[in-house]
Amino acid sequence: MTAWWTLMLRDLRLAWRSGGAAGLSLGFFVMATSLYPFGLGPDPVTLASVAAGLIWVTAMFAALLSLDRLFQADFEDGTLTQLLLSKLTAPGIVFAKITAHWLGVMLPLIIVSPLLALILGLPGSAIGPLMLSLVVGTPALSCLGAVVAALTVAVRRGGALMTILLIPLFVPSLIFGAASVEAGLVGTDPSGALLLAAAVSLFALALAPVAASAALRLAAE
Amino acid sequence: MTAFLDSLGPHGPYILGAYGVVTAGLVGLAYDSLMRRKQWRKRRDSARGDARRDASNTGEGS
Amino acid sequence: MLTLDSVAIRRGDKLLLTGVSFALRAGEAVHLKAANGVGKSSLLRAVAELLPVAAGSIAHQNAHGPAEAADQVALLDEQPGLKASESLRGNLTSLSILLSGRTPGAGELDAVADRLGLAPLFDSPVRYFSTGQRRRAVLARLLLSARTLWLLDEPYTGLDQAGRALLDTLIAEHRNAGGAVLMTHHGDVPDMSVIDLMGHVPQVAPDTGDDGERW
Amino acid sequence: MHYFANPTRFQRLMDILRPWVVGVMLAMLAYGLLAGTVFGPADRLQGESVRILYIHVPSAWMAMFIYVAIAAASFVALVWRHPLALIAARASAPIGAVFTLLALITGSLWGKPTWGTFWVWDGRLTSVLVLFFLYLGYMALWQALEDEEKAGRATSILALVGTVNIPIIKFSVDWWNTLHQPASVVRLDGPTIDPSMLWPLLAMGLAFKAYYVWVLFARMEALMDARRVQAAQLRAAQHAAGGAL
Repeated sequence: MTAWWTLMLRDLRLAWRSGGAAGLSLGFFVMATSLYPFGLGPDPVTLASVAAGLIWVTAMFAALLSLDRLFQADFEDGTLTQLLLSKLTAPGIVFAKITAHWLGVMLPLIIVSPLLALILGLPGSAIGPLMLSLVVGTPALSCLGAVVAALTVAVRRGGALMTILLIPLFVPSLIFGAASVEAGLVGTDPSGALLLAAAVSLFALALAPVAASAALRLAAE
Repeated sequence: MTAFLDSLGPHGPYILGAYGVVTAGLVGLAYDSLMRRKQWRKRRDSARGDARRDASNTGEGS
Repeated sequence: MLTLDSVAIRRGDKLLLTGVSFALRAGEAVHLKAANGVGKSSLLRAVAELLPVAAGSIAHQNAHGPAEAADQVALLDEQPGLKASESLRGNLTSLSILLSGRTPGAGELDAVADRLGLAPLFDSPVRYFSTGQRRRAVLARLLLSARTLWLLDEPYTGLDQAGRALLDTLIAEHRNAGGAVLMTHHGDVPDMSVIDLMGHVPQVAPDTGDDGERW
Repeated sequence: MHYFANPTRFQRLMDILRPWVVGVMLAMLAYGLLAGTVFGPADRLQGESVRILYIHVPSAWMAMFIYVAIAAASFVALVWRHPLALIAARASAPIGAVFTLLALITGSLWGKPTWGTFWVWDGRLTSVLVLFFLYLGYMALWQALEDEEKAGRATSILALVGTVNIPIIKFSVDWWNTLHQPASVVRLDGPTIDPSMLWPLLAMGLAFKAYYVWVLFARMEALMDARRVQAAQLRAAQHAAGGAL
């Protein structure tokens, strides 16, 4: 098994073990989404009109919860140093971390999202577009999150700081992701927004290994 | 003065408000920057002064 | 294996060491003797190419010519580099794949565990290890990393008498097998050429005049 | 470029330039305010409130200009490890943030008479809002990292990542704006600007740039002296400890 798969699967395992972020994010995602009706009222019509946007915003915050420990755990116990001396290049390490984060944290959110769509009164027809928009849009969250996580790895309570740094960068994914679901609802063609969301994710995928590995090398000095 | 206000038309207060905010913002920022520079210049000179005194003491002492 | 040419180390604005030069060939070992806080750990990280040098150069060579630190360096510092929630077997398997590039056989793992007296703990999470056991686990990683240049930063800390003797024999075996060792220790170490880093600490004059290039 | 890396030499340069910078600022400000704000023509559609244009548009220009300046300085700092470029970037951020805030406030004060509400999710205003968050993030990262030298490089990487994402954010916000576009909204900078308004506007733009350079010099000198105090204290501590332990 190559070094890359070893690191990725190990991180995936750790994400779901105690202290890992996956369960935490999933719990937050479900609870926060089911909180909205208490604020907005139970009327399905009003809820359905904002459901896609709410689910997307909550998915972003769920991602944020799991990102600040992405590199910090390895930084604190010295594993990061060993990784930088391993057969993997720094971008390789970053890419493994991003993949483990997406599979470990984001995918479970996507799998649960139909349940939350129903809670928020989203019609059944919109569930497919919602999941598709999340599949296409959330990789950008993991990639940009990895960059900022690497930048704030040496900051003790980096979580709050990360939110400030990441929200502006998350705006495009949110706009295109939520819009593609809206389009599905209104009956217009969602492919435009979907492709744009995918483009943002691909761009983030290209940017993240370069920027994050520079930040990692800096942190490990 | 009121003639001037009338000449600005119904939206006069917004115009004055905008200029007031910008003036306050830019003057405030300039003031903060100049004070910051003066304060640090003073602290640098005093820090450099202490260093010279240390150097001269140890010079005689050793 | 390794050549340092008038290397200087800087941490932030502070110049820690200057003019450090030595060479290290297969089978040799160098002991960098210095008190704490002088910058010996930083020097090791510079040799491992994790920290850029402020001046001078560090060159790695292997049998085929110039090489990268990541090809031949194994670094042992104060951090264990082990995942607390994983078992020692899981940790060592992953690390040996990551560091040596090949999957260790079960027999090989057990042999290393026996050698270091960790066999009974092999399948329990590293979280429950005592300091001494944790340091021995780090030695196990060192053995499995199959790296030729060992960089050991205060390796004796946390080891009991038996552990220290074990480390000495491991070092001797590593050198006989053609490996090299660069070690930092504030005390004395048997049969290693010593470099006293205290001679390389720049004397600092108080700042009196115009700061020219410096601040 | 390395000629000016020496702090004292750069300080002499600043002292030479400063009177010119302040002179340009005052001259441009005087012309812009008189020719534009006070005696300039009113706009056919918006009437008098268009006078806010002379401070809103230059502020928005400066908000963008300074962020790009920070990115350029960060790039120089990262590639050539140029300490002064880093200090220029760090000193510029608060100025950029102030300009962004002023652009937002004047934008909303301009929006009130035109659309009757203080805040309108117009594409450009929204982009400036997101830019404001980027400034806050940049400054927050400077505060969060204790190690001065690492903070410099981390913030430089963030500034570059931020800059690379600005076009995407701008495009997505405009795309989003056209998606939710209410009926014909009067664009903030009005129809094509006729020359009688353009020259004062450009003058104000130049005045704001000169202002930026002037305040930047002051904040840079403060940061440079702060570094010198820190270095002097460090040396004094080392010297008191007899060079080393």
